[in-house]
Amino acid sequence: MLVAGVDVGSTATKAALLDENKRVLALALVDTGANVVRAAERAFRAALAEARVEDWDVTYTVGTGYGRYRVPFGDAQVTEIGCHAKGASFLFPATRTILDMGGQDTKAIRIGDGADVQDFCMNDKCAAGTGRFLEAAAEVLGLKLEELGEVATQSKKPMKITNVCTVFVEQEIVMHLARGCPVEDILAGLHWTIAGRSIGLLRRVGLEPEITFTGGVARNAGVVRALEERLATKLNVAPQSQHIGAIGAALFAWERAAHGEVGKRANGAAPRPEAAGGGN
Amino acid sequence: MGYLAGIDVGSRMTRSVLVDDHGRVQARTGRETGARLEAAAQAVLDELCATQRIKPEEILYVASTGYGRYRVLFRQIQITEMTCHGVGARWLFPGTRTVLDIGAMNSRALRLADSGRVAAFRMNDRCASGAGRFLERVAKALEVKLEDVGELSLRAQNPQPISSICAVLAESEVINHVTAGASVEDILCGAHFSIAERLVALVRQVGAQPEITLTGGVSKNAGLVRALEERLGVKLNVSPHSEYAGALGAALLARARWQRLADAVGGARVQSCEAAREEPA
Amino acid sequence: MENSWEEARSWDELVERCTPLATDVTLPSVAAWKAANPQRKVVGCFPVYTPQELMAAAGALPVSLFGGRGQVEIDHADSRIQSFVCSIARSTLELGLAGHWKHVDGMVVPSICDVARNLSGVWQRNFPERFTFYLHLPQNVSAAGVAYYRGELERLRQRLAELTGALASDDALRQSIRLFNRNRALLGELYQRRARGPEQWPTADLYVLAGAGNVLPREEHNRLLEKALALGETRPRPKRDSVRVVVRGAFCEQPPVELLRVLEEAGCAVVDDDLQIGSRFFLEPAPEDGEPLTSLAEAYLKRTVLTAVNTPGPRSRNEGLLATVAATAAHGVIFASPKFCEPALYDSVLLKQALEKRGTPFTEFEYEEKMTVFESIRMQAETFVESILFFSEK
Amino acid sequence: MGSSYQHQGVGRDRQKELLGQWYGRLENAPRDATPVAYLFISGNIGELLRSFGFELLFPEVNALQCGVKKVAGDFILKAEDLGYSSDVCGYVKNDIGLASSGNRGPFGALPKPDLLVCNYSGCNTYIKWFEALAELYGARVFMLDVPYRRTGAEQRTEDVEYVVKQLEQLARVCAEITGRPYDPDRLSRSLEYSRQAEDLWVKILHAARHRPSPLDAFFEAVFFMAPIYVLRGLPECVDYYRAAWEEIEERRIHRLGPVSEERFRVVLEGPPPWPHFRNFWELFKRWGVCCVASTYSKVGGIWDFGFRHDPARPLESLAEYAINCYTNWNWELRRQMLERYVAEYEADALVIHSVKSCRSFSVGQADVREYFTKERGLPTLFVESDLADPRYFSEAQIRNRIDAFFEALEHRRLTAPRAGA
Repeated sequence: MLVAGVDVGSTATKAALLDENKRVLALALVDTGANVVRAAERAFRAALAEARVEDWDVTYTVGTGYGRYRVPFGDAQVTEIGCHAKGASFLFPATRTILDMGGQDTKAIRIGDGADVQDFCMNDKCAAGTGRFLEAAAEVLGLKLEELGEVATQSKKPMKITNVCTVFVEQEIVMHLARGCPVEDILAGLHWTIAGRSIGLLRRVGLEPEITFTGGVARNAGVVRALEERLATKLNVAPQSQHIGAIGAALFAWERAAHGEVGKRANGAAPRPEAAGGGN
Repeated sequence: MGYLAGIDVGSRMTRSVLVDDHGRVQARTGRETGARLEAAAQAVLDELCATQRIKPEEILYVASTGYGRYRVLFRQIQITEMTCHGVGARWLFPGTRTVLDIGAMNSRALRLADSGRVAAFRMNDRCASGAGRFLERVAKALEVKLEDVGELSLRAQNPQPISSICAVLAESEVINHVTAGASVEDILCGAHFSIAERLVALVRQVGAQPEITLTGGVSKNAGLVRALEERLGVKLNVSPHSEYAGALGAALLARARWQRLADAVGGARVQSCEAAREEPA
Repeated sequence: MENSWEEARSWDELVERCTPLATDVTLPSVAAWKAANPQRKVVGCFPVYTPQELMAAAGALPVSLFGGRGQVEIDHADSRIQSFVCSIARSTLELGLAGHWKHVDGMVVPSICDVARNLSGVWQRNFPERFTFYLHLPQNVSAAGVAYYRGELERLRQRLAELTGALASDDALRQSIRLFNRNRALLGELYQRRARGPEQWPTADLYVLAGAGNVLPREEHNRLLEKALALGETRPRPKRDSVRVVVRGAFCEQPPVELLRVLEEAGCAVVDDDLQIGSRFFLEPAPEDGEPLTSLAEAYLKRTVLTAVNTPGPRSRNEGLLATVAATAAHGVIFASPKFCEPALYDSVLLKQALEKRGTPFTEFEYEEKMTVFESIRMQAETFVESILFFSEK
Repeated sequence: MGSSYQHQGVGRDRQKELLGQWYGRLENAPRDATPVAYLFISGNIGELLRSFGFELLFPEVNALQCGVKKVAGDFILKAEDLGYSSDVCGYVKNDIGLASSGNRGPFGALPKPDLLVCNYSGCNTYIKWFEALAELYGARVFMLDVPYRRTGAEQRTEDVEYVVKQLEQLARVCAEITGRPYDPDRLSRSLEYSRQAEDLWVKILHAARHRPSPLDAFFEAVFFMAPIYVLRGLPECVDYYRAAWEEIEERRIHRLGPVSEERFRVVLEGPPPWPHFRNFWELFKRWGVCCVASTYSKVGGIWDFGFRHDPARPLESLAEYAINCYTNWNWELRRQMLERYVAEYEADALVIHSVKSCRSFSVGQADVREYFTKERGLPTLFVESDLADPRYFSEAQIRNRIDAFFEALEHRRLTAPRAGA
């Protein structure tokens, strides 16, 4: 039995494929781009290809992510919050608090032992201090997103960046550059500012350890360091941090499948050579 | 004959205008600002001199403007964009009472008194500022060229509304529209109207009176002009030189200052005023 | 440490030595005072109109708390104060929650605005063991209002007695009123001299010298101001071309001192302002004899400097501003409102209309105590100066 | 709900009728030479003004109507053109925009004020609001200063006396303007009507204690509450609540409720997002959520803890009422109120709707949230938008939060027994 989770994020769409023992068989990531339906399908297909399986082998698929209302993908939908809780506590069972920083949403989630969501908070109606904020910075500085963290670690004295507005921070950066301020110091300042924004959210749900950091931004060493410094504690960061939502979705799918539910792809929607033997 | 120069060091482009001592425009040049503002300023000045085959010392007086105005090391005085755009717009369209300067990052509205004095002004200092950047992002999201967005938007059948105040979140609205199968033209049209919406608010807040003149880099975008004219219900002045309005205004003000200096009257006053403006720490 | 200003030889040195007093939000000088007077209490006063005469008379040290002045890393308060609320509310709570104000024994919060009013309850919840007093400033200018405010002051006097262990006597209160009147007179003198010669008395410097009074005992601050008045005349200043402006809106949350420097660099000579109004909010000295609480109540309701947060009664804010502009021969008015400060933002609309009618130039911008980039404000200030300097419409 | 019920829909229809008639009286006030007083809903002293023959106009109610009728956005922009910041109260901007574009709204034309009574319980913004209107109309302002209600169970007599003194001043001003003397008997008669209406209103609110609750104490109550705030003291107001009570009784008997299946009972803190009222309600209905108590329905005054207007103590009881509206209570008193609601109405969760416009509501809500989640272990949902400004409502985000919240509640219900075993 195989199960899948697809997480349609604002910038990237992720898919995860698990087997009956909850082992991760494949992970896939594609740019969401303009067409959410296509992105979800492509990510799903990419995961199938990597695991060398067909979609009818997948018993159940759960969709999540901001795109889920516009394109209900898969057999059921669960909110990102539920999926991140699920995924994070699967990878780090001691997780009590989750910080998820994605393209334009930052979430803080508190969970119980059952990965049950006890409390959560999100940034308000603006992209302030989200992944998009870093993208904008990267653009202005002419760097690649994944380079930011590395560069920032070379900073001697971080610049104070007050702007959290993604549009204005560009002006602030341009101004600091014009003043001949080193790029690494500007970046270090940015990371510090972003960390501050998310700490506000984390405090709202209560900073119960362990804290697991998920989402695209979790791959940015600079932000991780800034957060650990300001929180004076280590954070769990998984190599597949960006896929945790998708993995969580797949785990929900696994539960449904375990309860004997069968998704539309599996029960004969597609041609199935050994349909007779199909014992799900 | 004497020359006077205006140098406008903007976030994207650095432009210069050379006028003679009768205030006639003799030359103009422009280039990407890049990272080194001083160099860009020097370069446009040299280009000016080259076009007229004159030496820099033959330029009697230089006024700098734009966000890099303090980085123009050879300036005699620096003057803000707003003052310069006001004067520049007046020169391009003498009937100008209101100026809307749409830059890549900032937009500003000015109301001019009869003398050309800036009587009221407002900068877009809120969410969804940066009309230029916003269009760049939208163009990127729609995978079309920035130069084309204006024209494309004119072909819209049923414009798609964009409600978000945050330029960044507006981007994801754009993406949603694409998902919903809306045409690129309709989305672009919506994007232009959403910018126009905010620019109009800016213009209204200074108590706009006709004629209204557009200046700045984005003023050439036909789609935006159309959207603005529809929202404001008046025709707008747009000149092929409008992105030079800042440098032009600076050059004209340079001339005025130089003449004041020339007349003993007020000379001392002018001197002290310039002394008063040190490079900020 | 707390007397280091005494050794200042020059104006600049005095300003330099006062800067930490005026700007260090962790209040080291107050900690030093507390160490020297372990048995006495420190009472924090939220802006704007707190009757500090009462605390002084009760033997406590009144300290004007003007938020974080951009120096505190907001770590706890973001989770308590929504993003659309002013910075001073946020940073004030932060300083408390982060434990920077352990040496502040109590807090008095006057009813200046909706945020402050609710903040009093929030403060009480987060610091239940500490003295917190919500002070209702009457908005009804009448005998009833005076009587009620006198009652409020009496209640404050009683509560303070619980804190300090001694009830402030009428004589102590009269003494205290005299002391504060002196302080207001000295500040008034400093302001008048600046109005006469703004380049001789830079606003950024006045801001620091007046600011030292937020944390110093009044006796000491009075001596400091006397010294400032003496030193200020002597310092030579370059004559420079500038426009005379009145600054309004900055009475509660305070701008970074850099902002004032930017204004002056841009060519604005500030001739009047409502910065740190806390220390000088009576137009005339409060009557020094007679029943002290009544005299304070009368003074507050009838003779205060009007800001956006107190009711003018029969007086008019518009007339008041126009009169100030005339009296100081100002070329224009700058409305500097703290971001999200509703009272200031409402008020400026009506004041601007009044100035428009008079043909007095004005400009406006918003600031935040935590701002570090002043480019856009510099540009607005320069444009404003240019609009007056370059185009004489006569 | 089918024709088999005789009282259903009465509360809504009759409310529309009454408000329509009231706006009609306002439109004709100039023709009928009826003096008009503007005042605010919170802790209003309408009975006193009506006893002098004033017709009452509540700028907040106009703002609310514009919000619901989706015209607020344009009025707000108009006010921002006049120089009002995008960060100040949307109600104020709506009203200024309305007043400076002919004072004609979806409810018809509005008369100019003969008197502005700034009864500003719990809101300094009211003062700035009426200062602006005074400038606009050149009308006289009476500042009714209502002290904030502080911690301490007992009502402070000096506060009441202070307000009573001011009411006497106000009575003199009214007599001056209308030429009518102050008539205590007339006032007492109308306060008797107030008392009767209040008894019925409280019965309606308390009906939400039943399972399933026969009414939504937020989404429906905000309509049912209108008459008690704007027409209190008039006989038709009493008739209205009698009719509304019958509707609720009928629902209780037939176990009818606002949602087909009541799955979650919540207490709601904060005002509604008027421009998106329906969508907002739908987002909760989808999860079978019923609001069993709310603070916004007490924004004008609080009766469910026993207060009633008292014909025998006219000015005193008006003063006590003025002091005790929700936003004039400090943090601790608000917390106690919510605590009681959660217990008495057996709520599963607390929902806080934080609006940018109203700092009187908003400041302190985060501490409320913190208290209930951390100290009482009560699940609390926090959503932000605005009560008047349509620009601050992002449906996708709010929907996401609401779904995630009730998804989690449901998940916990499923796992709860297992945890117990």
